[in-house]
Amino acid sequence: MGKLKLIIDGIIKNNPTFVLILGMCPTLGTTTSALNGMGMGLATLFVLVLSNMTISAIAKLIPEQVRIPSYIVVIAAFVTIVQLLLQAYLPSLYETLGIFIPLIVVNCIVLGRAEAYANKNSVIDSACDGIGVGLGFTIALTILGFVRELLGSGSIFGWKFIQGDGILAFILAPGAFIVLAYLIVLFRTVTAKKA
Amino acid sequence: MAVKANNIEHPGVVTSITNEFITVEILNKSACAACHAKGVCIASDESIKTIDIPQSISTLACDYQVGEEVKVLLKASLGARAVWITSVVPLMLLLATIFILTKIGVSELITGISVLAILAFYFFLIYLLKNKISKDFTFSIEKLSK
Amino acid sequence: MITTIIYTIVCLVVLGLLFSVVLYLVAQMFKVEEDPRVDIVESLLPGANCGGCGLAGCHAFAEDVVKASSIGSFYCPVGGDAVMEKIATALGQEAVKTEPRVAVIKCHGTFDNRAKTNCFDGYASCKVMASLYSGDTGCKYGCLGKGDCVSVCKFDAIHLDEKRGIVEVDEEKCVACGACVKVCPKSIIELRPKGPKNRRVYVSCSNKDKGAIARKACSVSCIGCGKCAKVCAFEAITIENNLAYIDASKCKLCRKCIDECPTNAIWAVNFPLKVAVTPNKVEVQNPVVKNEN
Amino acid sequence: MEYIIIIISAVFVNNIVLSQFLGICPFLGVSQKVNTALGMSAAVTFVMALSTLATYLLQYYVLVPLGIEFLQTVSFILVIAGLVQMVEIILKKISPALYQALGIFLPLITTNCCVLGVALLVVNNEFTFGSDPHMLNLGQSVVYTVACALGYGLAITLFAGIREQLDLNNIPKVFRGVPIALIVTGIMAMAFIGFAGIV
Amino acid sequence: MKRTFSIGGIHPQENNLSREAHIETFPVLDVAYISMAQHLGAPAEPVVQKGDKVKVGQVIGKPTGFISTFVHSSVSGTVKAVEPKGDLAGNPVMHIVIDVEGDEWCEEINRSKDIVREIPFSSEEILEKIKNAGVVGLGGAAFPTHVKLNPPKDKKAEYLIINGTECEPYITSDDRIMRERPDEIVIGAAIMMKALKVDKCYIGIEENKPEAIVSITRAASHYPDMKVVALKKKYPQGGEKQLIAALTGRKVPSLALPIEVGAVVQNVGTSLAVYEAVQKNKPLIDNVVTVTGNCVPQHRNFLVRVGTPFSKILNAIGGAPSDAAKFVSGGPMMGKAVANIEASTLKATSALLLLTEAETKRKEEGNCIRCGNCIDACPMGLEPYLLNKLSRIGGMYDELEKEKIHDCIECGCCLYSCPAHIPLLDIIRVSKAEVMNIMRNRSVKK
Amino acid sequence: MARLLVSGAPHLHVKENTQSLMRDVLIALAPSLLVSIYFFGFSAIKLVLVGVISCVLVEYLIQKFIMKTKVTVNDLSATVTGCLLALNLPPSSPWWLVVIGAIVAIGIVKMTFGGLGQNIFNPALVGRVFLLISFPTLMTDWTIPESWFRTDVDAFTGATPLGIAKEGLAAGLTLPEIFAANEFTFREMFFIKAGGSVGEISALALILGFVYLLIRRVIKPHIPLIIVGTIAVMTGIFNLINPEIYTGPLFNIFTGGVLLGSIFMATDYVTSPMSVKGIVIYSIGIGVITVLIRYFGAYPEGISFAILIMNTTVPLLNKYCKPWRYAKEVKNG
Amino acid sequence: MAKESSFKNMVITLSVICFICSALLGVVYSVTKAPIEAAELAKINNAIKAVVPECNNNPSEEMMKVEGSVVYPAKMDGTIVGYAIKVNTSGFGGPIQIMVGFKADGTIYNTAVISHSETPGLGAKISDEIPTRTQIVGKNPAFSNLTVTKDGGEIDAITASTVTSRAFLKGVDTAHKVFVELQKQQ
Ligand SMILES: Cc1cc2nc3c(=O)[nH]c(=O)nc-3n(C[C@H](O)[C@H](O)[C@H](O)COP(=O)(O)O)c2cc1C
Ligand SMILES: Cc1cc2nc3c(=O)[nH]c(=O)nc-3n(C[C@H](O)[C@H](O)[C@H](O)COP(=O)(O)O)c2cc1C
Ligand SMILES: Cc1cc2nc3c(=O)[nH]c(=O)nc-3n(C[C@H](O)[C@H](O)[C@H](O)COP(=O)(O)O)c2cc1C
Ligand SMILES: Cc1cc2nc3c(=O)[nH]c(=O)nc-3n(C[C@H](O)[C@H](O)[C@H](O)CO)c2cc1C
Ligand code: SF4
Ligand code: SF4
Ligand code: SF4
Ligand code: SF4
Ligand code: FES
Repeated sequence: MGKLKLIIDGIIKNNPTFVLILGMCPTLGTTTSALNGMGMGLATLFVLVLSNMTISAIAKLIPEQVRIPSYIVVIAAFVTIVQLLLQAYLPSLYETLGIFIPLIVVNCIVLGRAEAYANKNSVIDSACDGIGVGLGFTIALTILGFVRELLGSGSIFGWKFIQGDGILAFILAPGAFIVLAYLIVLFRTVTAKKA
Repeated sequence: MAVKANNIEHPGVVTSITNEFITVEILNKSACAACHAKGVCIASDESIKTIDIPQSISTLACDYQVGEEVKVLLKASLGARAVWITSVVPLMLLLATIFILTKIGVSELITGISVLAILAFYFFLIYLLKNKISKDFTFSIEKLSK
Repeated sequence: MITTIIYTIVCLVVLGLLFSVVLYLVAQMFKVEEDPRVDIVESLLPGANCGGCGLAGCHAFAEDVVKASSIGSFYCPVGGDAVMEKIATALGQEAVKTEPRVAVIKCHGTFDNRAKTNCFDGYASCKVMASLYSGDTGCKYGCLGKGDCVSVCKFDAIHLDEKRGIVEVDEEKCVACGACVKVCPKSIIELRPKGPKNRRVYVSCSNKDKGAIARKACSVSCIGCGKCAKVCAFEAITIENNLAYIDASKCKLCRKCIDECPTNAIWAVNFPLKVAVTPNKVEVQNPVVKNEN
Repeated sequence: MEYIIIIISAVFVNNIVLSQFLGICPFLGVSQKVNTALGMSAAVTFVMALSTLATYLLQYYVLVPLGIEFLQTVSFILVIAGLVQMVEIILKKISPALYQALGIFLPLITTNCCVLGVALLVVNNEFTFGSDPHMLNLGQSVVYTVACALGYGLAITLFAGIREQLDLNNIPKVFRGVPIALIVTGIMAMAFIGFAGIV
Repeated sequence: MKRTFSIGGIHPQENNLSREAHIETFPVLDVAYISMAQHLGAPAEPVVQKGDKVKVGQVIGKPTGFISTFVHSSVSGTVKAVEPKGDLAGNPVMHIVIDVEGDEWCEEINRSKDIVREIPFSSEEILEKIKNAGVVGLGGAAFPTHVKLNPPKDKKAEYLIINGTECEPYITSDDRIMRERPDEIVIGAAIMMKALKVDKCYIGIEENKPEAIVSITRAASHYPDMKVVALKKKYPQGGEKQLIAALTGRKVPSLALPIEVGAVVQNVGTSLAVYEAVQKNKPLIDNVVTVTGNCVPQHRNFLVRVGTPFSKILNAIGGAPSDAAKFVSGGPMMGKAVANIEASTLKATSALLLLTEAETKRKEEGNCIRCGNCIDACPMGLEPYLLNKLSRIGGMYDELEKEKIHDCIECGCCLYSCPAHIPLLDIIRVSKAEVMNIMRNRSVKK
Repeated sequence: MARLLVSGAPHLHVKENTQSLMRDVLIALAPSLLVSIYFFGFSAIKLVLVGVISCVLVEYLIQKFIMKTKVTVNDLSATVTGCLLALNLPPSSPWWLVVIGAIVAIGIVKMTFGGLGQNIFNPALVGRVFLLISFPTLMTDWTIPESWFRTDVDAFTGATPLGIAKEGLAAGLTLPEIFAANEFTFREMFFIKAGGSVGEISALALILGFVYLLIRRVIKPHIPLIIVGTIAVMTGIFNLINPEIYTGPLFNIFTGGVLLGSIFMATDYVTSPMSVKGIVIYSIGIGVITVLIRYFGAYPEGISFAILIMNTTVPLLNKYCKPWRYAKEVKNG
Repeated sequence: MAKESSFKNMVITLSVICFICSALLGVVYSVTKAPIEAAELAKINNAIKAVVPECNNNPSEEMMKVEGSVVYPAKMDGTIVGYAIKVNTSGFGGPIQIMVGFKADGTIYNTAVISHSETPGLGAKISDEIPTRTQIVGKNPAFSNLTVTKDGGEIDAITASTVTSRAFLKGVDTAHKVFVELQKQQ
């Protein structure tokens, strides 16, 4: 049960996008469609889980002063692995996500979880935390992508249900900011009511 | 009256008082200090820095106690000048060097290395001027008004 | 392929080496001593950032508590003793007990009790009103009823009764932060010990006028007649400037004074109805009791 | 001329915050006063220029010759992080007074997406000025970086001004903080679209 | 183009209904209530007791500090009580209550109407006489005149400015005295010039008082150093800093007194009081009070003894009209609303204005639409909308100080001109007091 | 006696209120509205009605049901926004376009900031720009709907002069060639011009509105005059340099939304600077950016963007451009 | 918690971590190298296949450079049936890379967009099957005016994206010039 709660906390109470407001660049930059958002989310999830596990395993061995750089190297290595794998097996996704894949390295979520959670907890717990937060991120990106795609191009996961264009502003930069703002407000009101 | 309008203030705590200096510790809030993500984000490490304030008529050691909270004041124009000396001028140097060297056809590697060398030289100059600078950059402290 | 791997390794290890040297130097330069206890203390605090402690918010409080040699002079009114105890344990110190307190309004000049003599037409703020004139009733000392205290209370503990024209404190919600005390231009609010079982006796009036004038202005004013002081066996009541004051530390809650007061200016709250000598009076005076009816 | 094009493009048309989505977290989170925003932009500009210089050299004189471009991400972040730390040590060493003044005046300069992001953009993207697309050379790279940083400075300074004004206003509760900041940024992005096509 | 000050200012409707009403002497009272807080600064201390007999002009209160002055009895009779009574705001202030018996004046007072031109006194003697007569500024602030006429040694006064602008709508008491007693005013000015040892004097009068301009110009023709200047109509031209700017173009710096630019400003009424004090030995015991308002059937200018209850004045015009909702002591822009009509007039009371609810009731406050009217109106170049916003947040004292809230002269132009009807000045006034307090504490500490 | 009213001074106040100011703006817009009704007939009426109703309704619903605050739609500010939004759209816009614009203008740009007076950006303009980037086709479709009053519909080409010039230049023509092919006459542009948004059809009507606003002292003349002046000077210089590709001052002032924008939208109290110094910088900025976008940008028309861009600088202008003050401190005073 | 820092253990730890990570990366890189190259090749090949008539050679192996552009000849049993010509052009948001396939007679067989950075929803439609692209199929640039209608040509632009459409057609034009050059060389 504890593990499940860890995961759910990551999705709701510590939702990186709607609550902690972290990792905004990929959140805004890659969510022109639900699929792109989901792809980015999953890539981050992958890095997050692996780096969380690795870091929780080696945390005890690392001297205080090189803590952060060591984490960075570990994370960067996993990011590069994701990069290579995507390039090899999902080249089109790799191209759409572009620069935001390598930027996972500096995504505050990944380092933040390493700092705040993984280096103090067991490997399994860290993995669950990674899964939870990663899922939270993925879900948020997918929703954001979904809304923007729906309004902006009038399609759902690439399936076009109206003729012609949607409200283009939503897939351009301004739409990203505005939709995210309203999603955060929505999330706040919904969770506030529950609490 | 009202000389304070153009100062930057920063809270600090007096950590030691000697015949010459009052040492104040300031909490250097990182950019993230005000940020919602603070606490999850690495960059938000707060580091503590100390500042030595020379005793003078306006800041008499006897007025202060170790542990007392004070405001550290710096003239706003000095803050801006510090930014000039540490960022804007070296940036200009960097750009100028690159331009000149590329214009006269030096290879990029050498250009890059010379830029670094020139910057090193610049900072060495500053190092030589260190005393003059520290004379200009004086801080003062003031008791909290409350 | 092997060369690539070797290059990779060499390149990264060199970078790593360089970086660790840099970091070593950094470590030598700044001995960062972020006191971890600050975070611990901050996590214990309620996080209301209300400033009730007199500091700039919860973080400032935590910093200062950790830095100080003893927590004796610190008190978080919101968290109360429970939190202070936790902080003390976290810092390995003894907590100092403070008696729980609550805000009381020393005025009961409702519309019924005190007639309006004029009508304030400016910005609805006690501060503004008090800066212009003494008030819109004959009483120069009473509640102005514009609710500055209401808007300053972070805990929604104080409310303006629109129908009666004065403010009332919800003692369940009040954490005795004292914000309202500071803001009231008429100095009507006092933080008083909650008292055993929340029972307390106090004078709900601030009028310093002579008896006749005070009485004319408000039917429940303290007229400074001194009867209560005389009847009090514990010397808890003093009269100054035509106004009685009950010292909570001396008051034994016998409530003799209540019967004695000719204007019903003394209040006793949270006493069981039956025991009260003049039940009607207590009932009328006590908003909490009234709610139960 | 190409420098002017690079600058206008990076500052106005493809502003890194408003249209490239880089460095959003500090942009939103650091609710600064206007004059610190200005100081911070200057400092960030220098750091970014230095970082690009270093990563450019790393890319073209180490990674490419050795055929290990895939190490970009790891090596760039290491170099950038190291550089930033080094600037600080040097400052501290050469003039404690300057260092202290900066410490009071500016918040710590942090590395974030935009430093790494721009370093990566510079070496990975092709740019077109008039004729065929090509990679930026050293001079252009640095100018591009500086322009990006200026764009960041412009956006964050305007934004800091707006924030200061919003602090005086009565924003509905649920919108306070990040949501209103996002909406402001969104509308700023909309306004900046007007520059589209200028270069 | 007539002269005026350059920044800010407004043009409220004039409504000088009482300008043709001659000054009438108000009937003798039966009871006078004389306040001890008649002037700016420390209140006077009573020197009579219950039961004492007093004459008109006898000292009944003595100064208690540097900025303070004497209070004289305005009636003759027996002291009935020395006790706190509500002032017009309802706040308790020490009063001397006198049961009036006859109208017996102190002997040294010269009650003849003759005009005495020679000034045989030295500067010091003049100041002494002014102080003993309890003269205060009648321009509104009631600042003890002898203090103002005695600038600090390191500041040199260059010229005297006589303030005959009377820029507020409705009030006509200064207009009337300028028309009816120009010679006395001019001699008063000459006395003050002598006291200040200056040889230049400007008399500023707004162009809507042509008769006053004519009569004062005629009276001043005896004195070559006096110059009467007609000014364009604009509120608040009567404010010291504005008047100095209009007349001399000099700008009194922030936080400084007029003497900083060499000016001393005195009201025409003050000038008259100085004349009477110095030439006639008459203390300041009466002054002209305009009683007017659109709802008032008769508009009057009364010469009223200090200590007359407002209710008595109302009786004299046949009682307050039923639609009068607000009684204002002073003009509509700066005057104080009377909360207690049993309060009595002070030395500097210049008018009793009756306004109907329709005229004066504040309209419902809306959101600030940033129209900038308040900024355009502010004669001190402040941004009232910003001061309002900063004040409402609370605790922004540093910012308020940076925005120069302490420069506000409380002229009310901002509140007057705001289309959103935001109670700007209500809020600014309170914050200003707080900021000034903080500044004062700070300078004391230094 | 009735209870005494008491308050701080002053005891008198101006008669104007927010509503009367807004009403004046509406009156000032009336001439343009009438001209466009004459020119476009029912569609002009329809657009304005839909704009006004939807803006007012959005504001009402948000205040009543979401924010649960006092409903202040009768201050008419939403009506002005709705009216200006509609006047800024092409006459052939479908009604739902206006509704979307209204939701953006009032819902996003005005109410989230706390309602009247608190917004940073001009609501009607953000509404328009949002539509412009969202529906580029519809928003640049200048076909003229049928009118009751005119029968010579075909005589008007629809496309805006600015658009024609821009397209022509893009296709490699020179200005003289374009002007020769399309008869733009000054007279036509001044009285009733071919093509353009609903409200910008007649310069004369807009100027009438301007004069009315000046007489009623609703706005100060600075902003419109400086904007138009800046545009005139800048385009004058460019036109002198190369008349083949840079259009001249008259053409630039009387085409597109310069007049509508500078008289009615750049002057919006809420989103323009407070001090005269600020206003000068703001207006020059708008002029310069407008010309830059028109000459070099992707859009033929730049004033909407220019105003929005300068809106972002307003807080800074307010901060650094203070009114003149008696501010000099006295030493040790 | 973490260990105390000393110069030695700092350097060692970081080096070891770098060593392990780089080794890991090296391995992953060697494993993915082939698939990545294959993916890139497949992309080109798919594009070529889409734009030239059926052939039985492997055009990407016979790639050549003409006038700075890359040309892939398509041969059926050794005779040239067409060319796939890769050209760069500059669109609204940056460079656009397209592949234009010509039949041997110079008519356009098909086109493909390899990469672009146009605005989603506007110029980005260029990579879909849209009139701007379908209209030119089967036409010979030598005989048709392949410019957008606004510029007097016969091709409909993508709505509200004339810039992109122009860029695309300019690319086609460039490719045709290369094609003409090729013809001359033979
Ligand atoms: C806003 C404002 C308006 C004033 N209007 C007048 C006026 O109309 N007439 C006048 O004599 N004094 C007016 N005063 C007072 C003058 O500033 C100044 O105090 C007075 O003229 C000094 O003379 P006194 O000391 O003799 O009163 C006004 C003050 C302020 C702040
Ligand atoms: C604390 C204080 C000290 C003053 N000292 C002097 C002074 O030394 N000399 C002087 O000419 N006026 C002095 N003034 C008077 C003011 O300049 C001014 O005339 C007075 O406040 C009335 O101005 P008003 O009627 O414009 O409001 C002083 C005022 C105050 C409040
Ligand atoms: C944010 C933005 C993105 C745009 N993206 C493109 C684009 O990718 N391709 C394009 O041809 N036009 C694009 N445009 C539109 C052109 O600027 C403009 O429509 C062009 O000048 C041609 O107009 P037309 O196609 O309606 O004739 C964009 C405009 C904006 C504001
Ligand atoms: C002179 C004047 C111009 C205005 N211009 C606009 C405008 O361009 N756009 C708009 O939405 N509202 C305008 N308004 C109405 C109002 O100020 C606007 O709705 C506020 O921005 C909403 O907070 C104007 C009002 C006035 C008095
Ligand atoms: S208690 Fe004080 S602050 Fe509260 S409403 Fe009454 S007067 Fe105002
Ligand atoms: S009622 Fe007063 S003391 Fe109690 S919580 Fe509220 S503000 Fe604090
Ligand atoms: S009352 Fe103060 S802020 Fe308002 S206009 Fe007058 S001087 Fe300016
Ligand atoms: S006059 Fe009123 S509405 Fe206009 S800016 Fe000033 S406070 Fe705001
Ligand atoms: S700054 Fe880019 S993700 Fe946080």
